Amino acid sequence: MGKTLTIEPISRIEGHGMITVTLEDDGSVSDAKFHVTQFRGFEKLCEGRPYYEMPSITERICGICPISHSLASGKACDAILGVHPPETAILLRRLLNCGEYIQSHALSFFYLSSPDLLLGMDAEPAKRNIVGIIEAHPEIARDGIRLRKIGQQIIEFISGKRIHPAWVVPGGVNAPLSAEHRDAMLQMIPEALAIITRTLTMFKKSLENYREEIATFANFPTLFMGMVDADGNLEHVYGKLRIIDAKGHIVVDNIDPADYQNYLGEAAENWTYLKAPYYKPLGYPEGIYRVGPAARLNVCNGCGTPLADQEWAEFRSLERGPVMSSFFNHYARLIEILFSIETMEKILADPALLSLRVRAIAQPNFLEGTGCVEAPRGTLIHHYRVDENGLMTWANLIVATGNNNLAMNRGVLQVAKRFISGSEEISEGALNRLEAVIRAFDPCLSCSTHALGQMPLLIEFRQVDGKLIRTLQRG
Amino acid sequence: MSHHPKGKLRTDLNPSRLLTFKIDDRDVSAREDESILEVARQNGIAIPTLCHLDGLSERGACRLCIVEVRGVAKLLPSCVTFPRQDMEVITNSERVVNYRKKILELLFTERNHVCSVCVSNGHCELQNLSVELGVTHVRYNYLYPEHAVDASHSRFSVDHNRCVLCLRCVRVCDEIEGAHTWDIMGRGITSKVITDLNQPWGTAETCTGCGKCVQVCPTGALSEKGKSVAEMIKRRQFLPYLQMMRGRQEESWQK
Amino acid sequence: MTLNIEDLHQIAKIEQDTQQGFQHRINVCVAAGCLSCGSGVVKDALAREVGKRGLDNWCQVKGVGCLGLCTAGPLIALEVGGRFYQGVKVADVADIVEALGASPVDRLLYPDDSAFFQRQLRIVTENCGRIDPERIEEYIAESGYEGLYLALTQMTRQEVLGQVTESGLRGRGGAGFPTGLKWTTVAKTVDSTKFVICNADEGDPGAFMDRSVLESDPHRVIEGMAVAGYATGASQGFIYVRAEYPLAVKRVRMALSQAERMGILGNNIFNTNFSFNIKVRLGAGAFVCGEETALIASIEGRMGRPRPRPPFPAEYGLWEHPTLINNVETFANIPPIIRHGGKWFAGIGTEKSKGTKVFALAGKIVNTGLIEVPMGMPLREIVYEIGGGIPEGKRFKAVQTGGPSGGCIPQQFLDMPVDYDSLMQVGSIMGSGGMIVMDESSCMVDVAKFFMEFCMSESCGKCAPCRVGTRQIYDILCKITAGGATTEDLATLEDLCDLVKHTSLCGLGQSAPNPVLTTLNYFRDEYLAHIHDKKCLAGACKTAKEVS
Amino acid sequence: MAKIGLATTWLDGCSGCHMSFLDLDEGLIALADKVEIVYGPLVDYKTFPEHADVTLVEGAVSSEADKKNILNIRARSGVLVSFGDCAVTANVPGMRNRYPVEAVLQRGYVENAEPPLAGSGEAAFQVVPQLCPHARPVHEFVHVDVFLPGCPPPPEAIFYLLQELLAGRIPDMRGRTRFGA
Amino acid sequence: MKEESATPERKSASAKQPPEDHRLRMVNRTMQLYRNQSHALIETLHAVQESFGYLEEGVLKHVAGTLRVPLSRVYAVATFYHSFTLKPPGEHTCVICMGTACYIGGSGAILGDIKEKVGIGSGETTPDGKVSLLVARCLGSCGLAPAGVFDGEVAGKLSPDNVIDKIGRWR
Repeated sequence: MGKTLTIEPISRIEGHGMITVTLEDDGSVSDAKFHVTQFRGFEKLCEGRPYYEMPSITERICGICPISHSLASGKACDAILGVHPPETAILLRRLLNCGEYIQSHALSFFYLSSPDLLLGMDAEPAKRNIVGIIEAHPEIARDGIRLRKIGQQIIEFISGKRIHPAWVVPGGVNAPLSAEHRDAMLQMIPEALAIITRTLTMFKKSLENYREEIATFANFPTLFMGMVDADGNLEHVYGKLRIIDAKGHIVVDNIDPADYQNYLGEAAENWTYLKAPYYKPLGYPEGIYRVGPAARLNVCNGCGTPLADQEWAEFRSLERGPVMSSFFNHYARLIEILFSIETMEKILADPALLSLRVRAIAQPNFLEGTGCVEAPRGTLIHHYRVDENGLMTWANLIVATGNNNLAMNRGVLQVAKRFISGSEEISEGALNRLEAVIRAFDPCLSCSTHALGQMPLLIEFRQVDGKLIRTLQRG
Repeated sequence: MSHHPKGKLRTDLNPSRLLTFKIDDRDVSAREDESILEVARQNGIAIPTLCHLDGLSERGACRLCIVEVRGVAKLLPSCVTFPRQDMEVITNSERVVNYRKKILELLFTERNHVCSVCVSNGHCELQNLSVELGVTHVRYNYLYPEHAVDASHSRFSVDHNRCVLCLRCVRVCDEIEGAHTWDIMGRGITSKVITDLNQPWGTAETCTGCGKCVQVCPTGALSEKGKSVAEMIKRRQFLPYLQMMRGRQEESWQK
Repeated sequence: MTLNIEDLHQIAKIEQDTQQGFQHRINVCVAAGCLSCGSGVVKDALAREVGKRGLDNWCQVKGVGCLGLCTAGPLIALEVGGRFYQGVKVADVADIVEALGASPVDRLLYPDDSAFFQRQLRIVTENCGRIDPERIEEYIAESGYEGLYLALTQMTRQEVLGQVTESGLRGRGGAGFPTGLKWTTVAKTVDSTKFVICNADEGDPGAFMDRSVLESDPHRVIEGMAVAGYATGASQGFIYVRAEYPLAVKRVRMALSQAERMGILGNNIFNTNFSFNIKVRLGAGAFVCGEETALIASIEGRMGRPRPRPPFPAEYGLWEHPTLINNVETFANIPPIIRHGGKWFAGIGTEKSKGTKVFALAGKIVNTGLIEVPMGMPLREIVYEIGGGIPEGKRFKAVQTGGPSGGCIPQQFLDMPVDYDSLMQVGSIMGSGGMIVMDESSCMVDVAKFFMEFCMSESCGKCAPCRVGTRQIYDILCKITAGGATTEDLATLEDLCDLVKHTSLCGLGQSAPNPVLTTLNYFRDEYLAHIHDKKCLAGACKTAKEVS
Repeated sequence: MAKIGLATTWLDGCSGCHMSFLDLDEGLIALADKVEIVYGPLVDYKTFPEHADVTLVEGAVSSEADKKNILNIRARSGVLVSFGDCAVTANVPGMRNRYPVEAVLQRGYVENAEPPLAGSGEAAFQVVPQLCPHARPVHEFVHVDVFLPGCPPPPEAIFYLLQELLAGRIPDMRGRTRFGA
Repeated sequence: MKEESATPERKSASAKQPPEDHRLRMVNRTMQLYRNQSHALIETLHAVQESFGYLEEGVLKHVAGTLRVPLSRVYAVATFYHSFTLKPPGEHTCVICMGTACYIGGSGAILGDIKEKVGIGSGETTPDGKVSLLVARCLGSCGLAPAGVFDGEVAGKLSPDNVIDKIGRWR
């Protein structure tokens, strides 16, 4: 008689999810699913709103990567206007994005995942959190807090507000940068570089300890997608999309994000509010692909900044082809922080940065527009249609985490099969690993469902017909 | 067209007569035809208002400017109440302050105000009043009515979700611009401001496109198109100026 | 043509003689209530029957205004012998004519000793059901327009004001403001143009006094207005009447043109230098237009939105001129006051509420209809004697007076005298005269909800507390009746009622919470039953619990 | 001095308020001495404790699960704080209230999906919680002790709130934050 | 809280109703009676409603122009008062009184039944255009509660059954 095991909520992720594992009579795993349990309906609720509110409305999809949403949205609005923002606006948008990458990746690594990495997957749950890190590794905790703060401060210097700043606008940005703020940012760079260098060294040293996880955290062949610049280097804001296969061969390159619908489909299932995008030519669900930090490092030819390029080379030497295990997202995240600090340094040196011309004014010239950026968690696409008056008639959002939905589900199954078997006694560590694989993707469920939420964890054993046999509660 | 009682036919008010009375225990003096609100403001005493705007006729409708007058059971709207000799006015008793808060909260429930994504965020009179009055939440249930944005005008848009029915737009259009493009349809909770025959603003033949309505609107209901969130800062310096200049022109025509 | 008193008397004499010429007079009620039961057909059939039998000179059949007992329609009064026939059908006509002068048709007979008629005192409705409202001569035959003649020819304006003041008459439209004081205020204003408005926009759902008076005796109102015009110095009057009362509109228009033709309205009335004209303005379905300033706005062709007072219309009214506004019943009281003197009127009623009051008695009561009683009559007498008590052996629960602005009066106040101040004391108001009786099957929360729905949709929307507050109160009442409310909701409800009452711009909003407040006061257990037990004690509401 | 037990939770919100809490930055380290986080997205407890001295609730009440949760949380919390605009006003999640749930799901899972969801609307979803017709503020469901509006509330306001609560006072948040801050 | 949208056949009206339209004659006469003064607006709208059965948009423009009242003001007045309707009525009209006496007498249940069995609420017309339902605040026929008006004829002592029956005979 089959049973189902439920883990809910998945904690230390940005969002609200649940895992169910279906067990055969002998206790072996037959299926595992990652459910996203809330939904907010941004694609509908923006209907009837003026397009120029969209950057601020969609910012509210996520409190962690609001900048990515406002950038994607701003770019979609640029397309509706049919304008190129002034050079300075583009510099500023990219600079803002650097701030976000630093804070968001710092959050993911230090606040959410470092408890697993530093205290161990099997550590006591009560300690397995940032407070536990503050107590056990105060210097690392402090580094994490500092680094995230630097990211948030950069955002604040540029846009005036750390979270939901309403600063990206159609045609550019809403205010220029002051010299004073630029200098303040310049001053933060050395500290940021020092922290990330320390952390990279520490992390690389500890890789040894995670053999099991590396082997099972979604370690399987898939396609990878990410944005690259004209030279094929890593790019987060202004670039084109590239898809490679599990061998590392380029499947498609130079995809104009506006054409995304030719390549990506989104499937809906009735057991989750998170849709499952797939690579269209391969169909559903065979068109499984991954996005995010590791995927980006997999698809690009290099980073294009000196320190990050060194780290990139080291990262890519982990495997012959693309790095397969999603566990390495943690690693890639640190490299991207380094890349962002270097990029920021470059932009801050640009004399055009302080120009007052930061906004192209226009009326809508097109009734449709698509904007795409790399959010910290992966490719983010905003696609809008407006009516003659500029009111939204339709929107489609493909969020970073959604892209990884199929891979996360397969990853959960992989971990379940490896760590759960036979007996009904399921170890704490096994349960935590089920969540940790999800954590490795750093899913932003507020983005993906455009929602968040939490429920107590229940492990439910159910017959195949759904009848509840037994409930275990953990906490 | 609002029939303002301060009109010339008000026979019981004598503009030349000066009187003294008390506002919040302070002795003040005023002309008989100055409203309590005007006198209070001249004396640096703030009374919250929403439908009142210097340069437009009074409606006495938002009820936020209510004050107590010693010896009078009813609360009186200070914008349309005139002082009498030795009157004692209290503008900030707990009673009136509580009522003001509740009225403001009712206004928040009436339409769909989402401050965070509003063009007027940070520059909104409704929002400012909530700060001024210490409203940190709305105790009544939100009504969530269905309202749309009309963006058919080439330069402006009206978002009925943010309208508080102060009718400043109606008044400025009628009294200052003289077009009377705006009015209010329906009644009660279903009231809504309209242009011409409740048609898309862009098709309203009477609209001169002057934009005065946009500038006097206290919230983000009326805004300039293309202004993003928090960017709509209203400019109203023209209003007292125009009111004065229109008066002057009238004189010169009569010559 | 200008009339003098001799002419008036002459007209009256001729009319009286004609009437006396008939041995029998059959008065058929042709007010809206009976008409809708088919009294028009009955009247025609009677006339035909009389004609067929060649009795035209012996028996008169005429349509008259409201006899009051609307439940019993179509109602017929035989003036000789004072009998009433109820529920008359065309088939009964032959029997009725046959029985004239003989013993009555027992099966149709309404017990004429019924307290319904005995206990009433008719001043305003003295002619209702007696005269043909479509003939001015009949009004004149009942001393009609004599008061106006007296006022114009033998009294100064001051004397007229004095008589009205002395009568102690208070406005019958709702708040009971002293009429003499209102008239005097308008009279004192210095303006060459003043107006008199008759508010006949009876919007209270459950009241039809004004309709009845206008349908049954329109000239009385015209006379009252003309007297008011003289006393206040106005030369133009308006009757603002509901478009929903087509019969009343028709009869008022007819009466106006008759009066104009006779020179009772127009220039130099009764050869004096007083001129007065009256125009009819149709309301268009807005309860709020009962409010003076809204009514004025409506006559000016605008939306009926009230404005803050002061200034009051008495100083600053229609087209910015001083304006006197009284309702139908108030004006209808004027002619007898002028004829008999203010002192006479002041002798009727109680110390602070003089005269009589017309009520529209309806709801769960045996005799529904229109009644007029002296002020101060105990409520019990009205309900149980005039009204005949509660039908079907059910238990009395409450009386609602004052419509949406009034309140529900419970059992314990049944012996209370009905006058302005007593009603006010128990939380209700006199209002225009709606009196709805409720029995045990009425849920008081549901009744409160009914009135709140009314106020919500009749709110003009100008001031925020009334516009939004009434909707919020209504929503909570719905939640309560549906069995989904909590005690916190009840607290919010009371809080909102207080807010709307004290901060609304006009009387509509200020009094809108009254039905809720009085029911909360006297029938709190019913609210609590809905909230705690999810149960409607009266069995009227479908709470969630009962539905499932 | 015993630490106070702080729980944080999110319903229908974007996590921005939690991020603003993290924006206390180094303040967090100081706070760790006085506050124990007994529940929340940053820690690994899976069930809400029997008692939390202070609970910060982010987000609007939007699904049947949210409703169930908030009642449970209220029962087990000392001071319940409505944390941010979504909790206080329903904010952006409330913008969906203009449309029927059916239409909202239709857009997401039928119009914008390929293959679309079989069946239609809400009924088609089996494992996930049902959506309420409206996303509504927390205090429309349970009693709330302190309101902390803002989108998100500024870290200074959060800091002040915690300081006051630590001092045993119910904070007066007037003037420290506002709707849409 | 559905908004009353501008009627779709916006342009057709004025073209379709040349001033010599016989239905306009009464409207014009009413306005002349008041010497085209603006305060005749409500009276004129009554006349329009009587001649046309509803307030036709083209006619509203004509009235606005003649009385020199702003268009928006005309629309405001037309929608403020319950007596006016901007939609053509159905072939037959059923008015149910919701005065207090009628409500106490059960007119609420009658409305509920009509909604359930005929599918129309107050102010609505059946899709076949046969029947319009209106609600009156008080017909003043409280003695006959619950009362209604069926194509101009007042009927008293209504019950859900006999109302549904009456409406059924129209369809």
